[in-house]
Amino acid sequence: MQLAVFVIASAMMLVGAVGVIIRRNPVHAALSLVLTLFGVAVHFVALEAYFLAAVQIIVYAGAIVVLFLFVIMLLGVDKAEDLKTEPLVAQRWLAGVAALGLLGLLVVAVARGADILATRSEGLDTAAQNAGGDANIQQLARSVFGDYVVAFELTSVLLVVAVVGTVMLTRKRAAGEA
Amino acid sequence: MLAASSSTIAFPVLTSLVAVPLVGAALVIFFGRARQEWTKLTALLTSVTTGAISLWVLQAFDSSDAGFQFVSQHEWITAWGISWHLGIDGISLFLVVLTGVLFPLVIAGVDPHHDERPYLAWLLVLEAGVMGSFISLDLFLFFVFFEIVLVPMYFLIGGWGYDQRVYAATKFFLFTMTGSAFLLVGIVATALLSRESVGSVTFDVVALAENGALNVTQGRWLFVAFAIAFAVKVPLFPVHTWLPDAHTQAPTAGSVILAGVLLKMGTYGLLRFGVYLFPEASVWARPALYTLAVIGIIYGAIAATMQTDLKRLVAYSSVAHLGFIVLGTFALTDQAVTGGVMQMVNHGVSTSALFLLVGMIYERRHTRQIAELRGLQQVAPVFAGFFMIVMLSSIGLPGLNGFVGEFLILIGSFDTARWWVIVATTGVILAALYLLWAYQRVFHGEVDDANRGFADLRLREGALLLVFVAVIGFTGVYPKPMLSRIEPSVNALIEHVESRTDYQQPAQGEAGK
Amino acid sequence: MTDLVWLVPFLPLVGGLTLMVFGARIGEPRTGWLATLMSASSFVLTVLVYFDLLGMPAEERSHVVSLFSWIPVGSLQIDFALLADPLSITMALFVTGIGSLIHLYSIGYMHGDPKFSKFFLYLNLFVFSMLALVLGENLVVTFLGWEGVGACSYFLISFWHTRESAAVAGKKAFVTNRIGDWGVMTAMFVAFSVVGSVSYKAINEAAQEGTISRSAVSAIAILLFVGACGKSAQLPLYFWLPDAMEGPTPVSALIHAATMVTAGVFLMTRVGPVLAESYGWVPDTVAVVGAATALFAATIAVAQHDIKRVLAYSTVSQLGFMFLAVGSGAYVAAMFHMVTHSFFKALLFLGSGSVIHGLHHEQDMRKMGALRAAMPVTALTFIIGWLAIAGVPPFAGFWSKDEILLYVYADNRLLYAIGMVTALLTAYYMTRQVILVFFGEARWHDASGEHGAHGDFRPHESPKVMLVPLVVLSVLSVVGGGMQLPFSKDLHFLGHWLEPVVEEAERSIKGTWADENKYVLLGVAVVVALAGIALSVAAYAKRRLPAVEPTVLENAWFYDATVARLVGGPGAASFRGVTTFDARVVDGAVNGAGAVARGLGGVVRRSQTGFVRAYAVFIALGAVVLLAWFVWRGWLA
Amino acid sequence: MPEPTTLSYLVVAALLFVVGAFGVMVRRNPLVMFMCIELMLNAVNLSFVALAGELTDIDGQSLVFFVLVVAAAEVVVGLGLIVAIMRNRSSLTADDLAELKG
Repeated sequence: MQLAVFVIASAMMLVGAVGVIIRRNPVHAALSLVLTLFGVAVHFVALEAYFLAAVQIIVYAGAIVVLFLFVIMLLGVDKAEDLKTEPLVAQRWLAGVAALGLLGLLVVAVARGADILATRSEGLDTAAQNAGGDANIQQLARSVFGDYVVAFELTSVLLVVAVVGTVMLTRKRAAGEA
Repeated sequence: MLAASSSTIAFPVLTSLVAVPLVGAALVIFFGRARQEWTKLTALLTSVTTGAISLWVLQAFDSSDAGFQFVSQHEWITAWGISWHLGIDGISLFLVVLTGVLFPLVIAGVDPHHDERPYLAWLLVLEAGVMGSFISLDLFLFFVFFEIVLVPMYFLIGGWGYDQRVYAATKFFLFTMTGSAFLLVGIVATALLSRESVGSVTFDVVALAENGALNVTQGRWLFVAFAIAFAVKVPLFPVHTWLPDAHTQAPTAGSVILAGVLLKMGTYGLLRFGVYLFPEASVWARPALYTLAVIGIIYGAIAATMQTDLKRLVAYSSVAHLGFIVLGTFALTDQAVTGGVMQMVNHGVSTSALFLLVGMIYERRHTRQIAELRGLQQVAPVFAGFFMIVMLSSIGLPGLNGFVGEFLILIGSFDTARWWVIVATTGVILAALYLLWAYQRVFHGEVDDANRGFADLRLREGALLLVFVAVIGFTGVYPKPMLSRIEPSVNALIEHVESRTDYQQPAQGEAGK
Repeated sequence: MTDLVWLVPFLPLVGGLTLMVFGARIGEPRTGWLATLMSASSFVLTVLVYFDLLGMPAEERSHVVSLFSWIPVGSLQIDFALLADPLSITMALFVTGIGSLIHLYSIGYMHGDPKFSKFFLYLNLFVFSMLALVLGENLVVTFLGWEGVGACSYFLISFWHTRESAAVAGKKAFVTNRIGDWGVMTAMFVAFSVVGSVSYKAINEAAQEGTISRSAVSAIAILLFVGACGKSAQLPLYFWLPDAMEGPTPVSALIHAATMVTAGVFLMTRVGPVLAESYGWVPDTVAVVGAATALFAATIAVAQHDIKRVLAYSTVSQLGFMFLAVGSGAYVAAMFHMVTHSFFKALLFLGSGSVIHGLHHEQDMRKMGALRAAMPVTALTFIIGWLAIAGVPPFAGFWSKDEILLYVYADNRLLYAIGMVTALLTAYYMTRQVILVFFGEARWHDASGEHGAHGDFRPHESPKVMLVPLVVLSVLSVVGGGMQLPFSKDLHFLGHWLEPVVEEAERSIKGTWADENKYVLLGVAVVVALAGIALSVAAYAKRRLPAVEPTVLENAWFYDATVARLVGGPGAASFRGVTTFDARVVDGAVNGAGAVARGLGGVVRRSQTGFVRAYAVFIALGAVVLLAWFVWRGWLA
Repeated sequence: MPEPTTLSYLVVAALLFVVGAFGVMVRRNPLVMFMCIELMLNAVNLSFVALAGELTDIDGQSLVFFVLVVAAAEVVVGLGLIVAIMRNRSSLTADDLAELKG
């Protein structure tokens, strides 16, 4: 059962990801992104990170992607991008090398790390065993509002700055003001 | 954080020496915009205040005390043993006074051609930096001030200089920064390597010098790092080439400050940090430094002789004069080191005055080329008279200040650096050659049409120069008050070296009396 | 009274400083009178001190007046101290005396010069410096005066600085003197190093007591002699003095004949014990250099046309005589000759100045002649000076020159012969000068065309203010020999007076052939002098002999020209080489480093395409490399 | 049926990350590039969560929370920039913005 969920979620996720990079129309790319985000959310549920799964859906799929779509509509840049040509010399070639190298090395690193992981813990669902359903949210709350409260408060500042900054950036300037 | 600790007197005199000009700079920048007409007055008042404080220090200085006086020490970065530690002794006293007096004179006597406000602010920041460098007793603090000085100087040269100002400013900055890199490494390494012997990590100069026990190899490497930084600043051959460019391109005030006090940060650093922190290495490195110093003396003088630009000529003469100071510093005898310290001040006074005079020539004629000037003595006899007095001081005529320092350096160094001294003394001949030759070409001869309109000294210029000439005359005739304040500290320093190495100051005339 | 000896140099200093500040306001001629007054008061004071010292027992005639501690550092304690003893007071007497006369003379000579008051400022400062030089208790105070007179000499030589030649001559004098100063400074260093003091007393005592090594003593002596060569214009550093004649004539008289140039002789006398205790080659060197200079300069004087240059070379030659005496150990004779020489040479210079003044600044003797009638007083006094320098008894120069030659004979016959030849030449060229200027036919009518601007051109006698000094000096030139007559020991007034300071050389020659036959030598000297005069008369007055004036002598053996060529050629080239080296190699390395950095930057900057995606690829590749490194390291572990 | 292990989650995350990185490198539309960055962030989030479970340490999940917030802020600013730039230009690809060319 878990394997099935894993395989389906991974497939959603990767298909969406590939969709993002190969769809020429940005609207389509954004919709593919939603697919990926859902896949990731499913993985989160499987990993018993219920709160993050919810946030993933609400914030990412709900807010961020909508924002993307808004901007696309607002600017009218939904023209298809020509993916056949590549103006930068050797860009794709190098990108491929980098991507494949990255992938190979990451997989090797993960594989080598497997033994270490095995020695450190018995299984995947230990957290769930200890606490059960709601426990995840409680633990997360204790961590975020306890250990990391300063960082948490700083994120609020960050968000405010981001919002104010964006408003300043995008507002229409009055004539003569530069 | 800044808890008052071992401050010996209630009013933080030395801190105020740094703080007052900084406050002045802030006032000039922030309030000068609204009140243009007060800008200069503000700058002048703050620099005069600083000067007055420095003179008060001079008056209150206890000449019988060889140690640091007016010490002010506050914790700053406790984890690294960095403190706000200021103090003054006979070695730094007159440099502080020189700085305190020179700045108001320059601010009062020389006007910039444009943008008065930032110009004055930079000058005041410069004053704070220079003051801080001379009174810091914490390596870290010293480094901060030492570096701060670069910034205003860079902008003064680059912003108010002459045709090639950007090239000169960049060259000055890069040269000094390169030296500073060595200095920073040296400072950090000194603090860390002395951790064992001192007990904790500290940047305190006194603690490091008195308790630090570096082994021979460490001491020598670190000394070399310090020496490179200061050699650039002095400047010693072969890292001197920034000086002629910087001097020539800087505005008059910049040249005056550069020659008057900035170069002394190098020689002062060699003495305060080089010799004091690394006695063994200083004794070890003496032959090399003597050689560089003597090369500087002869080489600078020869190069000065062939210059066609008056400012460059004076700049090269600085290379020669500072060679004498370095020679004296490392000769490590009472007379030589005292003479070296005194010569720092003397050179500051007479070379500043020379730059002022050359600046005045430029103001009138818009050229510094010797070939374009002629017969000025005929049309401006008073100007020529002042130039002559200052020049003779620079040549080292007995009875004027230059002689006392030079003579003490040479006579004191004779026992420890005999052959170098014999060669260095020929520099005295060359000094007469290049200065008199320049004087002859500029002031003598029949005046031509281009120079006929050369105006004689104005009242303000005369008053300014009179201060310099008075100092030149007084210290030349009666240097004792100065010497008696410098000597105890120098003596203590040499004893410090003697107690830590097998070097012993030679006793004169043992065969005699 | 001796305690007030500090007033002696102080008064002229005050005069000088007053003139420096208020000179322009006081104006001509009061500045001249003020300066003269200062110098004269100083002379009076010196006379008082002289009598004070005279009243003391001989061995107590040495009085140190310490004014203040000048340069005290550790073991080096230099006081600003003056020493009043027979030697210094002798010097001070004739410095202030002749100085005052020349001040007086200058009031007339400089009349109308726009820089009148400045002239007296320099003159007063000069007298101060010269007094500091002779009265100094230690080498450093002397050095103060030594450099001070050098500087004043520089100011005064280039007094008419709009003339290029005057400016060059002044600089040349100062720089050449500085070469000598190198010696004096180094001597001070050695003295401090081995004696621990720079006072004359300590150095002389250390030398006499043998507490310092003989090589050190010799080093001090020879180094001081280097200084003396510079200041007293001896070979090889003599060449500045003839050029120094560019200065106004009173300056030539005061500085370049009577006082400053004798400073070297004074210094060697002052440290006589040091010279005596050095290795034998040191005094020998002094004597040989002196003799060589005497002869060398005398030959040149024979062919000069400029009235002042003749006297200048003559001064060099006479100074050579003094060094010859010092080198032979005859300090008293040297001092004696110094004093008499200052009388008659000042007289001759002032006389020539009077002639130049009368001829509206004509200095070429070929354009003079028969001035005896137009300027009777000048002519008469000049003739007295001529007789004195030529060595005709009983004029002053005869006695002093004879005294020197006596000791030289005892010391070395070859040097005596050189001295005799010089004496012959001296008589010859001085007679030539007197004939060319005052006798024969008047050649100055030809010159009147060149002086059209002056209007009616007639040689005229100088004003009284100029003639009084001439008369006083000519009297001194006549009777000056009286201070040291060879006939009896009782007549050695100068010798006795200097006795406490300078040992009379009498003892060293006692019983030699020279001592016993000194009247024979005296006779020889008279014959030689008369022979010189006769030769000159035959050549220039009677025209029986051809006038020998070869070009090589006229050009001073091309010595000056050679030096000038060396300095201007290889010297300047090497200086230029160093400067080029500085600009190309040292600074070139710096700029080269900058250029290399810039070049590298030019290469590297191409990677900065500005395309975000390209940067992304760089980042990714960097990540690959980093990751590879981690993985590889993990493999090793 | 075998259970999916942490290892498999990490491999999938690596795949997602590489796809995102490749996208940033080859796509020219800045909006799509932003999306690709989101893909990479998601890949990292996934591995954080997986490892949090493996190591029974809730901090892994806390970090994801912060990453989410920062990602949101970044998108806001990034999109704001794009809007500001697009005002003056009709069309835009990342290659048109080469002002930093050395």
